[in-house]
Amino acid sequence: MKAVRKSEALSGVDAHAGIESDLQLYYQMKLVRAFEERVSRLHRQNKILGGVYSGAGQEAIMTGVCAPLEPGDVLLPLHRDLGVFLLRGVDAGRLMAQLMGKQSGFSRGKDSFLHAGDVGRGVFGSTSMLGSSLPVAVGAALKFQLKKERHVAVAFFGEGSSSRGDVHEAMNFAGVRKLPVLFVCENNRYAYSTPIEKQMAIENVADRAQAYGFRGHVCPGNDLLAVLQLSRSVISRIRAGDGPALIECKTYRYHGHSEHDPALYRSKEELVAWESRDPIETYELFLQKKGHDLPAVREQTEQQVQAVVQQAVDFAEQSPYPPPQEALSDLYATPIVRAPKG
Amino acid sequence: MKAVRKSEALSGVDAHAGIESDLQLYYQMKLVRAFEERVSRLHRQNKILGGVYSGAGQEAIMTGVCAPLEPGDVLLPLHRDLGVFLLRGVDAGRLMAQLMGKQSGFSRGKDSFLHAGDVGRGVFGSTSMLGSSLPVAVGAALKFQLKKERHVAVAFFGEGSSSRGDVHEAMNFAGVRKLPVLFVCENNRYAYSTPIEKQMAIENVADRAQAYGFRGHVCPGNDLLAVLQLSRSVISRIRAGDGPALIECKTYRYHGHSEHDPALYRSKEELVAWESRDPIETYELFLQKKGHDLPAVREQTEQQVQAVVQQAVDFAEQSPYPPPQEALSDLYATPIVRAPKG
Amino acid sequence: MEVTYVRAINQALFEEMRRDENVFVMGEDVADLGGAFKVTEGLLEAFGPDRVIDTPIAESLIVGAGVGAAALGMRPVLEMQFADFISCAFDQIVNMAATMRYRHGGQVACPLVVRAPCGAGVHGALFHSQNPEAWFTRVPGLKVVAPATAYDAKGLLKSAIRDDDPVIYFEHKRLYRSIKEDLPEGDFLTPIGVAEVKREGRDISVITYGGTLHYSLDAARIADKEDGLSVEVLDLRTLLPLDREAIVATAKNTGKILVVHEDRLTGGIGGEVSAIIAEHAFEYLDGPVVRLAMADTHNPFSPPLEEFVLPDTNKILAAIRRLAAY
Amino acid sequence: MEVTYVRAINQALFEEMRRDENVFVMGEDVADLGGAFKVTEGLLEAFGPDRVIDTPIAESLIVGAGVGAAALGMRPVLEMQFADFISCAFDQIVNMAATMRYRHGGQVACPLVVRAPCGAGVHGALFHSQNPEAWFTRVPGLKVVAPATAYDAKGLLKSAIRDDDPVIYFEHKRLYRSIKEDLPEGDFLTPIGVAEVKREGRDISVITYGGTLHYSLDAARIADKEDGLSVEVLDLRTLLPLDREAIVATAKNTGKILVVHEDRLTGGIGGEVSAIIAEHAFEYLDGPVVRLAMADTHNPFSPPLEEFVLPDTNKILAAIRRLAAY
Ligand SMILES: Cc1ncc(C[n+]2csc(CCOP(=O)(O)OP(=O)(O)O)c2C)c(N)n1
Ligand SMILES: Cc1ncc(C[n+]2csc(CCOP(=O)(O)OP(=O)(O)O)c2C)c(N)n1
Ligand SMILES: [Mg+2]
Ligand SMILES: [Mg+2]
Repeated sequence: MKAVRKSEALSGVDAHAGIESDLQLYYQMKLVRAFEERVSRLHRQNKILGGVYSGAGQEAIMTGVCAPLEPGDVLLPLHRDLGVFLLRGVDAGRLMAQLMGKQSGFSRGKDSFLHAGDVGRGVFGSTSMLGSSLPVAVGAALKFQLKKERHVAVAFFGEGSSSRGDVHEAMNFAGVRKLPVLFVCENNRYAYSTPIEKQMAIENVADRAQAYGFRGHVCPGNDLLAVLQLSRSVISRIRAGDGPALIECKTYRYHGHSEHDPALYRSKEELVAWESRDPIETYELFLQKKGHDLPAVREQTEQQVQAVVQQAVDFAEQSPYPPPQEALSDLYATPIVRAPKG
Repeated sequence: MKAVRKSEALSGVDAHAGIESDLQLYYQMKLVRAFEERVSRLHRQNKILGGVYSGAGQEAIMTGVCAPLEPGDVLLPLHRDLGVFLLRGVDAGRLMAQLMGKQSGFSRGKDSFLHAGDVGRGVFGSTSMLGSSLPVAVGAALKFQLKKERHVAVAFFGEGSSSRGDVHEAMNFAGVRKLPVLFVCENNRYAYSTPIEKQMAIENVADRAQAYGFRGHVCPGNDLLAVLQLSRSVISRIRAGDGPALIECKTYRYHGHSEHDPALYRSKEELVAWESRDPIETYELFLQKKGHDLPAVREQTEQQVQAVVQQAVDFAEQSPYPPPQEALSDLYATPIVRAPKG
Repeated sequence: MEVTYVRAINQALFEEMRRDENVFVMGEDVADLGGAFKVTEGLLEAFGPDRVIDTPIAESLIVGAGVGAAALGMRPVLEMQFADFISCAFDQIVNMAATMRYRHGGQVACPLVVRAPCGAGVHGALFHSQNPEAWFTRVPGLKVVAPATAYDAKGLLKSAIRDDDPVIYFEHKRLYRSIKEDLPEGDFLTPIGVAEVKREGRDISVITYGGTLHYSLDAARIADKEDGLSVEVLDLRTLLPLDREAIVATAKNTGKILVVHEDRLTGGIGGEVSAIIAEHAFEYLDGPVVRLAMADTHNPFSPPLEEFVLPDTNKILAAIRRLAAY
Repeated sequence: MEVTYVRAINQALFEEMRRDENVFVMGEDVADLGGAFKVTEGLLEAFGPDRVIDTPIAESLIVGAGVGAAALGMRPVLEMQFADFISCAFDQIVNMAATMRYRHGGQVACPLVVRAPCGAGVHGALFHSQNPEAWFTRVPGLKVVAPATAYDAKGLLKSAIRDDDPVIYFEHKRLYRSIKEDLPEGDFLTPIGVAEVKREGRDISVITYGGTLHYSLDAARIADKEDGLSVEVLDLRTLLPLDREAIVATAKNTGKILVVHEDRLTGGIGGEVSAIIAEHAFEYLDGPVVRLAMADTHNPFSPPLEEFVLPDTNKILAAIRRLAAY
C-alpha cells in the first residue's frame, strides 16, 4: 500500500492546499505526462485493455484550471482528462488500478478509464456520450446555488463535443440561472479524424458564450502561465456569484485519437509545429528565465514522478481482479425489501 | 367536394404564383385568422378534440415568410403554424378534416393537427417534440445541396423550442455545410407559461446565428411589410447559395398556450399592448394610406374568407371518420414478404 | 376525505418537500403554472422559487442537471411535461443516471425521480399518449413504478422520493381526475418492488398495472357475476424490478394467465411477464399465457381508431372468457 | 473468396452506392478515416465527399437530417460510431423516423438505414458494448435487423438500403474480423423479416441472433457429439418484425426451447420470443421456455466480470443439457 500513501501525501501539497509555486506546477505537468506515457506503454503491452485516449500535449490546461480550485469544488473530466484525477490528488495507484480493471480501482473493475470518479476529491466520472457531462456539471452548480455554497463546478469538453445538443441545453440553463459553473473547452482541432472546419463554421467555441449570456475567453492552451492567469480570475469571479464562464484553450493532442489510431489524417508539419509549443518545455523556458537551475530541477522532478508512476503501476499490478460477482453489485443503493404482506 | 376546388383555386393565386399584391397578402392573413378562430370555436364546441394551439396574432410572420417561396421549397411548421398550410395552398377542407380526425384529412385520422403535412405542397409534419423538426429541415436542405437544386427548406420554431439541443445540432451542421435552410423563430415571449427571461439570458434568439457562422436578423413580427422585406432578401440569398440564415420575429400570441389555457400568468396590459400592434389591423392602416377603400376591401375579404372557412367546415363535417382498421395501415411502405425458403 | 389521483400526487410532493429540504421540483411550467396538469399546484407558493424551478424546454438538461444535484445529495423530482417527451432525455436517463452508482463502484447515489404523465384515451394522438415504460424496464440501475390507484400514486411517489436510486414514475393522465379514494391520514408508503393482489380469485389471473387495472377489475367483476368465474387481479405497481414472486404465485394459483397493458403488445412488459411464467411456472399452467395490449401501431388520434387499438373492459372480458373456455 | 463480416458490410455499401445514386453515407469520421472500424473504407475515394459525409458529433442531427433527406427521396445510410451512442439519437429514431409515414397517412416514405456497431466481448465496458436492439423492436414503423454471418451482413444491408422504411441495422463488433465466409458472386439479398434455421434438429431448439449465433452453433455441435442431442438453431436475423411463423414452427418441432441473446435478460427480445411461444405453441411444449442472456447489469469492464455476465458456448451447452434433462 505504499503507492497509496505516497500519492496522498503528494496530493496534500499540490491541488488541495492551493500553493502554486513554480516547481509544483512543473511537477504536476510532468507527473501527468509521465503517467499518461506509461499508460500508453501499458496499453501497447496489453496490460491495459479497451480504449486509451492520451492527453499528452494538453497538460497545461488541466494544470492551470485545477490550480485555483478548492476542496468542495466539483469536476467532470472527459476522456482525455486523466490528468485531472492526478491534479486533484486522487491516489495514483488506485487510478492505475482503475485503468487495469482491478479491484482497487474506483469502480472496482466495473468500468474502465474515466467513467468513474473519486467522489471524495470532487471528481465525478461521466458516460462516454460526449457532451452529456455538461448538464450534470450544471446540476452540481445548481446545488451550490440552491444551498448557497461558494463552490464551482467545472466541466471539461473537447471542441468536437461542443456540437452535441446537451452542451447547448446545459450552457443555456447555466446562463439563465447564473450558475457557478466553468466550461473548459480543450480545442485540439480534431474530433477523432474530423478537423475543426467540418465541426463548426466559426473560429472559437468561446464565441458561443455570448449566445448564452455569459463570458467566453480564448487562451493559448499550451501556455501554462496564460491558462493560470485566466482561470484564476475567471474562477474567482464565478465563485463570487458572477455566473458561468467558458474558457477555450487552443491546444493539440500528440497521440492519435486513441492508442489504436495512427492519425494519418493530419500532417507531420502540423504535429511538429505543435510539438514546438510543448507545454512542459515552454514552461521550462520560463523556469530558466526565472533563474531556476533547470537541469537539476528537471532531473529531480523526473525522479519524483517516475517513482510515483512506478509505485502506481506496482500497486495496480499487485492488486487482484475483482471477483466475478462484483459485476452484479452497486447497481442499487436502496435494496428492494419484500415485507410479508399484511 | 366544393371546398376542395375553391381552396385549390385560391392556392394557385397566393403562394405558388409568387404574386404578392397588397390585397392578396391581406386576404391571406385574414384567411389564416378566420380559419384559426373557427378552429378555436369548434374546439369549444367539442368538434375538434385534443390540443389546439392558436396562432392568432402571429399571422404576419407566416404570411411574410411564405410569400417569396417557390414550388419545391420545403416547410416544417410547428404547433402554432397552421397558417402555413393555408398559405401554401393546402386544401382548406382537408386541413379541417385533419383537425377533426376525419378520413379525408392528410393522415386519414391517424394524427391530429400539424403532425401530418401535405407533401405535394412541400409541407411536412413534425412530431410534437419541439425543436426536432430543425434537423429534418436541415436534411431536406442537404438533399437540395447534394442534388444541386435551388430550393430552400424552412423550419419554423418558437423561442421556447430554441432551448432544445436539436436546434443547436441542426444550426451548427447547417452552418458547417452552408445549407439552403431558413430558420424562422417566432418569438412570442412565452413558452407555455414560461416567460422569455426564464428561457434565455440574452435578448435575441437571432444573436445565436453568429455562433454558427451565419446571419441572424431580428424583425418586428407583427409588421407584414417588415417581415416581407426581410424574408425576400434573405430567401433570395439562401437560394443563391449563400448558406443558412435565421430570422427572429418578435410577436405575441393572443390566446393561451392552448385553448385549455386561460394564460393567467401574463398581464392584461401586456396583451392590450400587443393587440394594439395587431398584424392585420396594422396592415389595414397601410392599405388605407395607400389609398385602398378599406371598408369595401375589408367587407369583401371577410366574405371571401368566411366562405372558404365555412366550406372547409362543411366538407370536414360531412367527411366520415376513417374505419377503425385505418389505425393499422401506413406503418410500412415495404411489406414483409416471406417467400417459401429454398 | 376522497382524494383524486392527481391530488394524491400533489399531496405526496407537499409532504415530502416539507419532510426533507433537499427535495425540490424542476421541470417546464412547474412553478407559476403548477404544471400542465396542475400536479405541482401550490408548491411555488409554499416552498418558493428555489425549490420549484421552471426550466427552459430542455428535457436532457432537466434530467442531467438532476443527476448532478442528486449526486451531491439533493433529491430532485423532475417533471416531463408529457411522458412522450422522455425520449428527449433518453440518454441522460439510461446512460447517465442509471449507471452513476455502478460505474462509481458504489461511491455515490443518484436519488432522483422522473415524473412522466403517460397514457392514452384522452385524444392525445401519437405524441401525447405514449406508454414508454418498457424502454426503461430493461435498464439496470433504474427503478420504474406505475401506480394505478390514488393510494399507490401517493405511496409510490413518497417511496420514490426517499429511494436512493433513480426512479421513473409513470402517472396515467386518464386517471388524474377519473378516480378517487379515501386515503388514510398521515404518512404512508407503498413499497417499491412489491405487486399487490387487488382482487383474489381461483380460475384465472389477470396481471396488469397502471391504466388498465380498473378495466381489469371491472371485467373481473362482470366475469364473476355473469359467468361465475373467479378472477384474480394482480397489480404489478412496480415494473422494474418486477415482483417475480407475486407473478409466479398467481400463476401457480390459477394456472391461467392473461397479461394486460395499455402499452403496445410487441416489446411491452407483458412479454417479460409471460416469459417469467413460461420459464418458472410452466408446470402449473393450464393454458397458454395470453397477452392483451394496445395493437402494434402508433397511438392514433381519431376516436374510432383510438378505441379500436386500446384495451378496454369488454376486450379484457372477452379474453377472460376465451381463456376460461380453453 | 473468403470475406470477413466487416468486408461484407463494406461490399454492400459499395454495391448499393454504385447501383443507386441516391444512396449516401453520413456519420462521424466515415469519410477520411473510413469509420472507426473501417466499415466505410474506400467509399470517399470511390464516391466523393458529396456521398460520404463527415458530420460533427451530433447523433440526433445525423438521424434527423437523414429523415429530411429520405423524405425527399434520398437513401441515407447513417452511422452511429458505436451503437451505444444511438441513445443520443433516440427521439429522432423512435418518434420522427418511425412515425413519418404513418402520420402522413402514407404520403411519404422514410428509406433510411441506421448502422449501429454493437456488442460486448471486446473490453468496451459500459458505453462501448451495448446491445440496444430491444429499445427499437417495440417501435412500429421501424424495422430492426441483426446479421450474424457475413452473408447476412451483406444481404441484410443491401435489403435495408433498398427498403422504403427506416431500418436499424445492428452489426456486431466482435464478428467484424472473427468470422469469414465464401460469399456468392454478384447481387444477393437476405430478405427482411425472415428467420433462418441454421442447423436442423429434433430435440431442442435454440433461438438466437447476432453475437450469440456462433456460440449456439458450437454448443449444438458439442451437444450432438457428446450427448447425442439433436439441436435446432434458429437465427432470427430480423428482430422487428419477428418471424413468428419460424419461431412457432421450431417450437412445434422440438417442444423444448432455449432463447439466447447477448443483450440483457430482462427486457431483451427473448421475453417477446418466449411470450409468443407461450401463447401460440403452448400445446407443443415439453418443458419451460428457458432464456439465457447477459446478466441484468451493465457491461462491466474487467475481464473476469465481463466473462461472468456474458453468455458463451459453455453456458449455452449447460443450458441445453439442463433442458434436455427436463
Ligand atoms: C455522443 C458520442 N458520439 C460519438 C462518440 C465517439 N467519440 C469518442 S471521442 C470522439 C472525438 C471527440 O472529439 P473532441 O470532443 O474534440 O475531444 P478530443 O478527443 O479531441 O479530445 C468521438 C467522436 C462519443 N464518445 N460520444
Ligand atoms: C420536447 C418538448 N418538450 C415539451 C413540450 C410541451 N410543449 C408544447 S408547446 C410548449 C411551449 C412552446 O413554446 P415556444 O417554442 O415558444 O412556442 P409557442 O408555443 O410559444 O408558439 C411546450 C413546453 C413539447 N411539445 N416538446
Ligand atoms: Mg478535439
Ligand atoms: Mg413562444
